[in-house]
Amino acid sequence: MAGAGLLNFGFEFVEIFAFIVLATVGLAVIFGMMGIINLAHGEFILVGAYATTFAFAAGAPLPLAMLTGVVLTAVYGLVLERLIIRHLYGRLLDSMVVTWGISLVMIQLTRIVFGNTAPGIGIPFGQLPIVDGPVYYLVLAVVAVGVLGGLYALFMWTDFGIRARATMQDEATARSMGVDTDRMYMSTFAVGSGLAGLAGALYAPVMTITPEYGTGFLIEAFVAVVVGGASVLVGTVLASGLLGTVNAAVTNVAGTFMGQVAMLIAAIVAIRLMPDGITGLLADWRENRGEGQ
Amino acid sequence: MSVDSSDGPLAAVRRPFEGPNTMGNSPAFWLGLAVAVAVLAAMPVLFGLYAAEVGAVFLAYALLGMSLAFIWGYCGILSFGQVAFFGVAGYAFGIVAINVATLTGLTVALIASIAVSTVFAAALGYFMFYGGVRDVYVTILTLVVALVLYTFMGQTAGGEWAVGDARLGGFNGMSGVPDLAVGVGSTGVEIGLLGHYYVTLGALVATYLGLRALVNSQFGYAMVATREDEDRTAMFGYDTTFIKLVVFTIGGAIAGLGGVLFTTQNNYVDPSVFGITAAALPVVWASVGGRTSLLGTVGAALAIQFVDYRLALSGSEWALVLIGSLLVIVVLLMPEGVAPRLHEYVLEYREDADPSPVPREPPAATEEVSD
Amino acid sequence: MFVTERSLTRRSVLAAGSAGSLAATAGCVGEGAVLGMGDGGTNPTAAVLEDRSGTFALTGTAKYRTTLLAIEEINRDGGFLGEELEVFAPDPQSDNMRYQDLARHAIYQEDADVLWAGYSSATREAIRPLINEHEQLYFYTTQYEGGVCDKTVFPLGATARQQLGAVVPHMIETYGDEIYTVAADYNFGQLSGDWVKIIAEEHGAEVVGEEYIPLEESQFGSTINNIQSAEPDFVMSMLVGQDHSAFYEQRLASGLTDIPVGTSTNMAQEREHLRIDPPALEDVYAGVNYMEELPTDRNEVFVERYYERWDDAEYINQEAQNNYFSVYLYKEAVERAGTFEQSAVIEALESGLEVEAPEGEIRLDPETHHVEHTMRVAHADENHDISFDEPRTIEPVFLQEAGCDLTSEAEQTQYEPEAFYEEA
Amino acid sequence: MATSDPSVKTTPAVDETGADSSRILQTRGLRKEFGGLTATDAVDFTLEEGELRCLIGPNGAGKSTFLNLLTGQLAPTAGEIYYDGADITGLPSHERVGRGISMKFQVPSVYEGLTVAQNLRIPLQQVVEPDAFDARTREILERFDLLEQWGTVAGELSHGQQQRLEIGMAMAMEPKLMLLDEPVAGLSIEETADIAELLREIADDDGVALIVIEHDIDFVETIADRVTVLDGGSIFREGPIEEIKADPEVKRIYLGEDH
Amino acid sequence: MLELTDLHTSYGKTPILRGVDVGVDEGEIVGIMGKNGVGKTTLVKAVMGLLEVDEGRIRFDGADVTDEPADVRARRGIGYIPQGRDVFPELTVEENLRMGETINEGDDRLQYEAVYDYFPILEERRDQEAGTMSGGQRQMLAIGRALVGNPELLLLDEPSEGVQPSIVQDVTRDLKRVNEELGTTILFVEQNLHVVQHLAERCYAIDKGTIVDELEGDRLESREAVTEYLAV
Repeated sequence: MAGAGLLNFGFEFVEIFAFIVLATVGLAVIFGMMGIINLAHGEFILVGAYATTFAFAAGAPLPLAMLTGVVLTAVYGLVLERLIIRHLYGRLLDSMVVTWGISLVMIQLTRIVFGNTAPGIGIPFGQLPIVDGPVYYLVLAVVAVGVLGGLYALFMWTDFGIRARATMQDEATARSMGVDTDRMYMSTFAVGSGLAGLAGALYAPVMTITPEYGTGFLIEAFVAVVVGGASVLVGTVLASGLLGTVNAAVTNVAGTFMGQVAMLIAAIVAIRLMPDGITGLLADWRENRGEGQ
Repeated sequence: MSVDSSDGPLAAVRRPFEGPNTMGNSPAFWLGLAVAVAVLAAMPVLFGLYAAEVGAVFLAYALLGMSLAFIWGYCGILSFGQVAFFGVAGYAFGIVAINVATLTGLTVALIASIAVSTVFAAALGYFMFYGGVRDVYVTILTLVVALVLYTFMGQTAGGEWAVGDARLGGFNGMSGVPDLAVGVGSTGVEIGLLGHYYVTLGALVATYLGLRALVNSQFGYAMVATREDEDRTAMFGYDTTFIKLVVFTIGGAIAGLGGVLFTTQNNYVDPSVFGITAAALPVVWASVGGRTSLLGTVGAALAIQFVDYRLALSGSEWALVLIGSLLVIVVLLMPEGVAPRLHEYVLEYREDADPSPVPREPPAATEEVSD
Repeated sequence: MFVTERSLTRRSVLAAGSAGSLAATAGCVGEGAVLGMGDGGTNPTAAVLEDRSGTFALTGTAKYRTTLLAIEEINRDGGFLGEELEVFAPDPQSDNMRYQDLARHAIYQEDADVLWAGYSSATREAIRPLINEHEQLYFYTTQYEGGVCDKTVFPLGATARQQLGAVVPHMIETYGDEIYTVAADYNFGQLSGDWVKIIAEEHGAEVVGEEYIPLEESQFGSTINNIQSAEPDFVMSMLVGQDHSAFYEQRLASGLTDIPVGTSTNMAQEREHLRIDPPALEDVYAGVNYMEELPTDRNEVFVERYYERWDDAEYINQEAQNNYFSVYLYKEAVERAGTFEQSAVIEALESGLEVEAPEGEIRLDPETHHVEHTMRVAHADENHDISFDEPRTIEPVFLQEAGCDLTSEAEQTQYEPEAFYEEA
Repeated sequence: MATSDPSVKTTPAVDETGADSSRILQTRGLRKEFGGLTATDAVDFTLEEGELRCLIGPNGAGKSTFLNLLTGQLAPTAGEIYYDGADITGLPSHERVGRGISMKFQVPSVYEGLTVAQNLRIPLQQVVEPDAFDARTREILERFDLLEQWGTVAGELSHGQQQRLEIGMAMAMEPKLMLLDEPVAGLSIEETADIAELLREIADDDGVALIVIEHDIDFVETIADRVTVLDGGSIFREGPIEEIKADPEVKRIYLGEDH
Repeated sequence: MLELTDLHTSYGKTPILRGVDVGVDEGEIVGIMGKNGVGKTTLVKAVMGLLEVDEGRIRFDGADVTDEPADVRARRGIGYIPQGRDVFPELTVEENLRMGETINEGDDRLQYEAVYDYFPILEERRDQEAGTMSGGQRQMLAIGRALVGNPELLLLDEPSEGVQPSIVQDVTRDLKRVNEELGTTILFVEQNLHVVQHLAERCYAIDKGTIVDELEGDRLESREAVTEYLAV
């Protein structure tokens, strides 16, 4: 019994962890790299979900449909960046207000154009033995880890990654090193958008798709980004781990509602204890150890 | 600034409410304001009880908006959870008032509910500011607090979630909240529909004047200095953390006042006051109206809610699209908001009109009109 | 979107005029009391506040449309007391604050003679203070937790007692006596959960597990685990809203379809059986007073007329049918009263009216203002095809037991089962 | 006095009480480490009332760190600071300011969004009654030659005007000790001369003690009573400007001569 | 090769450069000396394209580059070494060097390994985060990073700032070597006497935003002549 309970807890943790990671990474890239708080993040996810579900309904195989979702969201993000977002660099709070406006418009336009529901996609892959959850959740977890790994590789190993990080650290110097920083921002935003689209695509089979679909991701994403702090990858992983553990543990003991409340309260406490997020704390700690300058 | 006798005795009355921290320090401005208040006061006379009922709700929103303009525009604290104080005060009033629905009880309820929102704001402010939480983290933290309340109040449907006779009521909300009343024992007044409108209008005007006096006081300068550059201000001997705490607490009290007036108008409060849409509204008003202008934010709150209302009445599904687009456009084109931009135009116009300007000569107070 | 030609005429012109002049003050001048807001007098007006956007648009849109359809039909066939009923039908956007504003507008500015409004209980409760204050005749048509005993309110949807009273006994009889309840974590869900316990007790069955799910939750992993380890004979689902409908897909993916599900909420309202690919809702049993698939002649005529009027419509849910027949109920009452005067109409409604509804014969219970519905259990098979068992008439017994008699005492209460049944 | 032989590296004798009344400021063994790096090391520094001291030294010598330790923006790793007879080592910035220490930053940091008068009001209301604001403002602006700019938004002032405004704001606090970090950086020759005259006045007429960090040796020569040379976080030399200028070691480390 | 004519820039309403004329020939090492705050950094940034120019033209290799953004100028062959410690602190040494590759994607770029030849210390620390190195090492890294792009013109903003005197000498020597071996033209601004006298072949003096003198040969070697324009 204890073994099964532990297994259930493990499965639940995996499920929640994957959800938070996938909901968060896109937002984290955009916030961490560009200092834009994208309150329309949920609606970027929405774009991914709609593109996926309509591509699937039109007969595309699921992986292709999901790819469509990711690509369309990235393109959508690119267009939005050129039209609106690029005027908001360095205006953190304004970026919140404007993207909230964008979110309002997108939800309602989706409703006007597509109606209140979208065709559903069944959950693929069937069920797991022992814990009796969908296999698909494990797939999601694998993808989540894969995304983190991929992002790590992208930002640490490729020229693009080095340039993007350089731009983030010191735009003027990066520019003088021949980096077209405008294009860097543009492509970073597109990457962030694409990741949001990926979350939408991956959860399209699991969650019912409605114009309000995106809001289901928003809170977890926000809380995780803020708790995580400025460092995109480390922050996302640690925050998702922390919040996922709290949520899964409390859910297991006291039900879904208490799990959610506990997670939010954990977030409040975490922000209070670590005003610059987990990675801010890590940086301080490292500096105190004498590694800093 | 200085008492300049040229405006007669009225100048002395105006004096505490004027200063460079507020726009609109001229006789023309005050005349305009008086006319605007008179027009608002005449609404129920002209248009009947309906205007009073709907108008009171808008005015309560305006108070909420003003509370945000005050803390954001004057002290640089963007709270995305201003509705938390608004809603908490509403619930607090309901709990006390439902249990003791006597004149005394209702008076206590009024005081208690504002006290609750004030203490709540003070506690949250202490928790944040003394913990070094700053900037955007304050914004998100306050939003999360509102969302926790939303989630929590939403599941309080069961009978066990009751304080005395007052059921919290879950998503269905708390109904049967009595009207506002003031008095002790059997002497006092119950405030009816029409009365409620005037009480709300009075509260709005009084709060506005109070805040104007405050922001033009010594403390107001300290607030503005803290907004402009917190570290530097500390170097002039100000305890900026404490200043932020006080400002945040006052903001919570005003939002709470708005919440009580809102709840007693509707005789009802539900968790949606804590929801993300409600939470965003004050930010929208302040952004559009101009967060450094109390009156601009009030105007934006009234105008946006009114337009929104008309669009809803028309049955148009484009209402939200319009509101959202408006927000994007205003913030992109007028980052500082509508009222400050208008103010600039007025100043320019005045300079143009006067060919030999002695620009802002000391120490006569600047004459300007706005809002 | 302007809804009908009729509602377009005067009001939209006004709205356009005042929305154009954004200034708050200028806007109001168009239609004041002193300045001759000329709405009183002429035709009688119905206010129809149903969501066409926001969370409840999925059900609200059809509710709005059937109401319009019924009013248009009656207007065409000689009207209400020979007069055309005008319609005031803005979109409340599933927003309770907006409902309050619009209800106020309907009462003051439109002088509404009758009001249809809202899907959720929260909406009903949000506007009830206004309704009470102005003694407004109000039809609330959603199936709901029950217990509202209010002089001017007519909650015509089936109550939890009626819906669960149809499906729970059927499930116990067919599958066994161990029940696991999964319900939305708010008033309706919690009270429905109480009703399941009460009815189970009455039929010698037992609730072995209970879980209440937050409204915005769409991840059911832990719930499904818990159900599986409790091994009930069947699940009772009172899940609500589109986020919750993900339960069925996850049920399929977790192999939970071998445990049948009884429900009072799903299929008949948000057409999960059509929105979700089969066989996710295999062996789901819903206690309903109406579903579009109902194979009666009367219903087929109704469905045909509906799709003729609204060619892009998607589904007629249970509540939409309730709206439809309640318009006819209102017409009967107006004619019996001989006036649109609201207290007289309420009196007429309390005289024991009966109408032919698409679901069948229905009777309004004078004391409780509720309806004796023709209840059925609808079953979805592996292709999501619907079949129905025998209809039975269920009275709104709970309020009768609670002693609600609005004909003799004008109350404004909502009774809850826990005061009357210890099982709750 | 701290030392009689300025050509020798000085470690002023520490008063046992730590509170010699003629010394406005005294530090003992002041050290600040960042991570593994020692920015300021064992600084024993004394300043007499009304003295104008210049602090010079190569980049990275710890001048700014030393100043920040005095204002309380940084907390020392070790050592004490005595001011006006009291130990202020643990006091927060705003309380030190309350006791009469005032600071002018390296980069002019006036409140750019506020007018000149509003800028002045912020320090003024800390020390005088509201009735006196206008009079004091006028007085200060006249003295700093900014009266014309009364209503101008500070962000629109020229560099030199901003520097003057900032010194004016520091003076409005009626300080006993004023710390200035490169007050003439980027100023024209005339502006530099103005500031030099002002600072001398502040020391001589107002009796305010000043510590000025400055690179411009001509400027230092014009204003300083004495000069302290910092190097590698410690006091390297201290004495009258002529002696410092003539010191071959100072030439070596600071003038960048061949070695 | 580089020609600045009547260059004006300002910060807000405050003029910083008030008409600067400077010319640099191919292969030269030219210094611009002046005290703190006379506009040296502004001048370098204007040449690099990191600041907007109010008036005047900048010509490089015969082309008018006044209105081009910095990244385009960088790809034309202007390398820039910002003041003091301006490396990307959270990138490793090697990543910082690889940033240099973005300047010049052609065949004539230096392999970043070649930089290790000039600055062996960088190879030892290749995987260390740049922000954790000493001022002198970071200065070398900044120079090395610019060299990877094999620029025709190297701009240096106070290479001696925040650097130990002995390192200053090393840096001076290395820069001369770069100039000789790679033929890179060098333009630097400086207030350090040692660097000015040992690195520059020709030197402008700047004060209050204008060029006030030009020194060569004997005058450049004379301590008195030079210190007149420096801070000390």
